[in-house]
Amino acid sequence: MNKVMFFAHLRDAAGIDSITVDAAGKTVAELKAELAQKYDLPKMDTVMAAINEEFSSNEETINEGDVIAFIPPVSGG
Amino acid sequence: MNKVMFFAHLRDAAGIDSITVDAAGKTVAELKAELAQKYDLPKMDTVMAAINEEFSSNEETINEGDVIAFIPPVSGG
Amino acid sequence: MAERYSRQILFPGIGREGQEKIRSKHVLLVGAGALGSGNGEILTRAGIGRLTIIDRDYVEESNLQRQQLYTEADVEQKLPKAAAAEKRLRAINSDVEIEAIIGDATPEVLEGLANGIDLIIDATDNFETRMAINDVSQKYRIPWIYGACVGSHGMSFTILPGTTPCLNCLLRRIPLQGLTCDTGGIIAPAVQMAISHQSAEALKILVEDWEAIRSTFVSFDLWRNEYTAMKMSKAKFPGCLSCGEHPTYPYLDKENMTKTTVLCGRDTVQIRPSAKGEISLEKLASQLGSLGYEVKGNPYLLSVELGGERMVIFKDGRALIHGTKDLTHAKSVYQRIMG
Amino acid sequence: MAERYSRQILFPGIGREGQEKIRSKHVLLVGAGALGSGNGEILTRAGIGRLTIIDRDYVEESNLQRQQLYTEADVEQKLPKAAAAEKRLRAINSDVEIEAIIGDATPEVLEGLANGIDLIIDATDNFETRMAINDVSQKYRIPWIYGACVGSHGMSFTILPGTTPCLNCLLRRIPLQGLTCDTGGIIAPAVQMAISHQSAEALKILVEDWEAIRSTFVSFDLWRNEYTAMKMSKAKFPGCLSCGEHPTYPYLDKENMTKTTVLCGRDTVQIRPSAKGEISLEKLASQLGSLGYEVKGNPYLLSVELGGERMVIFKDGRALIHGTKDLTHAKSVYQRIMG
Repeated sequence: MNKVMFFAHLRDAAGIDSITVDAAGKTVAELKAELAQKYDLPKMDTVMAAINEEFSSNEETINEGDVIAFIPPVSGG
Repeated sequence: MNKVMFFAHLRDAAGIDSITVDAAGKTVAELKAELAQKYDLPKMDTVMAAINEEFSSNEETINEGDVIAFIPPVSGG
Repeated sequence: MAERYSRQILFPGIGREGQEKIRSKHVLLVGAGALGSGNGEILTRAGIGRLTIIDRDYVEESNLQRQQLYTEADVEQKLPKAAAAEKRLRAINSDVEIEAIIGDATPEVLEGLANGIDLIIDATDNFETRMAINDVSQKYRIPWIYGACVGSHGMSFTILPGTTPCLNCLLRRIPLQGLTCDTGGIIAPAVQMAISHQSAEALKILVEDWEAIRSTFVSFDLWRNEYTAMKMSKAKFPGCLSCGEHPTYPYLDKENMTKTTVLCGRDTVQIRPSAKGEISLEKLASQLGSLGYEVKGNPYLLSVELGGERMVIFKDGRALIHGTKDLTHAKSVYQRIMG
Repeated sequence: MAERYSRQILFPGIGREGQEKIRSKHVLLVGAGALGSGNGEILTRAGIGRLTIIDRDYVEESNLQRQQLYTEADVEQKLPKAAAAEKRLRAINSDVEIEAIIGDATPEVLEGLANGIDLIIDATDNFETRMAINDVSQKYRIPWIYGACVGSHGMSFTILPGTTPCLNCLLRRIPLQGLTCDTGGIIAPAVQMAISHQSAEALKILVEDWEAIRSTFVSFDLWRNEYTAMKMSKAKFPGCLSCGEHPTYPYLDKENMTKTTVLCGRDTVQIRPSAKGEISLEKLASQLGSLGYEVKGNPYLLSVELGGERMVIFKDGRALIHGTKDLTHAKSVYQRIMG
């Protein structure tokens, strides 16, 4: 299983801090698409993903036990 | 064995970020006294100690494998 | 000079040599809002040689809650931020050469300013300008420091051309919508936390302490008591059009910029964003509505009252700003809502 | 008011109700140096109802590098910091009731100010005053927020009487020597980072969002890219004389305070610190020497030239400040070096 953490306004949108899913074998992009639909999240294509605190591209494949964090880029300044 | 980390000016005084020692069974106060002498550190009696990221008093006993951090209180403002 | 900077010369990371380096450097600060105020003030107090500040906006009442260079008098006089910033920074340190530019930081303007710049600090409120900064940084080999904040949340990342990944490696395109201070709100401590990270990195770059540069992407939330440092060793994208082997610097290209046009005789400006995609009008309506904006709409468009102006926005991100003929102002209004 | 604070009302942690709470609160800010400037400015911009500031010092040239309320004009006029701070804060927000007290924050003065205070923010430069704040906090049930910084390093901890451990639980005594900005140097980003944490906690306390309060002790180093949050669940000391079952509030007792006496006809003030113990004169001499101070000494005492004054310090921490008859100034000079 995999722990998935949401940051910033993604957390408000999902209504939850973190979830546990079985994402082993999926790519980051696939997991994004799945979660976007399930939680009705705003477009996730420019949301940054970290696997085990390491930045990972959309093409990266998730392994069993990996912890995934989704960090939406922030625009305010 | 135990990893001991120094913070702020203690690190400058010790000349090193962290060391490995065998501190199991010793109290925080005993470890402080030992290190103060070995590294010629300034008075350590008001230096705060954390064992595994948890604040610990001088009387606390260190276990095998514990990670100890010494954080000197800072006065500037 | 020794007395004025004595406390930072005492800090071993700077020292007397570092102070002289700071004195010899020229920083370009893009934006004079919340992040621009704080970064500009720290560099001015630190004794930077020369500081160029560019900003397109005027000081407004709602800025005072977090933009530290401005006072009530600046709001009353409706001073441009760049001019008000210059005035305050001169009172703080008359030794610093400050150049204030009132205008839009377009790619063309940024390229024109690049010569002799040692560091660019990002203090803008939109990703289009950040992507242009990113391309200027790569093309002219100038380090830059990304910073942003919204709510109690913020982030920072230091980009060194030839060494670190760049913003285009991370995002690969301009986000169509990013949360802004006008849509997510903002508290001043989050602003200061982003500034702390940006200005610490700035000092490291100015004194050329390359080993001390932070290699991680920092993200924090002060209300939720979170702080994460994301490792970036796998983030560099070899095919990146900004920093890869065959760069084209796409965000310096006019095709990839937001287009603004005055619609004659209608006191209206049309905005056509560079980012392609579809906006969820329903989500935007409920978000803006819950923020207290007056919103009307149908399946094809939304109409939002924004104080002085009315914005009509379409599904593809195109918008009409009614009530102004000022292209720069209209773009500013648009980007404050859309990011 | 709605427009001015609109961006922070938009933030869900504050909202309209939170804004009204902020407006109804009274904060005591102890110190108007680096941390005092930044915390005072954030609270003033945020629309606090009433702010009382106490500080004993004058604005000096070496303050300008990091103390954001002050300008070159304040240095020229040698304004007391409390007065200069009041002037700037009024220009920032004329709706805030600001009370500036020029003087030493002794336990007696602090107790006299406690009535009606909702929160105390620590912006002092010494542990004697912090321990007095800590006892006032416990005796009068007022939350306070510890903050401190030196070099690129800093820390913060929020103390809620009846809930969290207190500073006396953590230190059990006043440190005889703590690193200060005058001995370790300081960079402005570290100041701002400490302020970010203190002011975020301040807003949480003012809007009474007790669940959001940080329970950890934060410590960071911006040059070394470190950030640690120490858990405090085992830190409360049942026998603590400040917050334990039988409190005596030892740091409100005259016996535990630094004693200052003018030595008649000698233009000299004697300082007798409350902290007991022995100083390593050798270490202090080499530290002050490496900082560029002119130091002479023998096994019994050190003599240090400090610009206007000369300080002679003995092994037990007692000192003579030659060149002044001003008790408050002499204590300030002493604590800036000794912490």
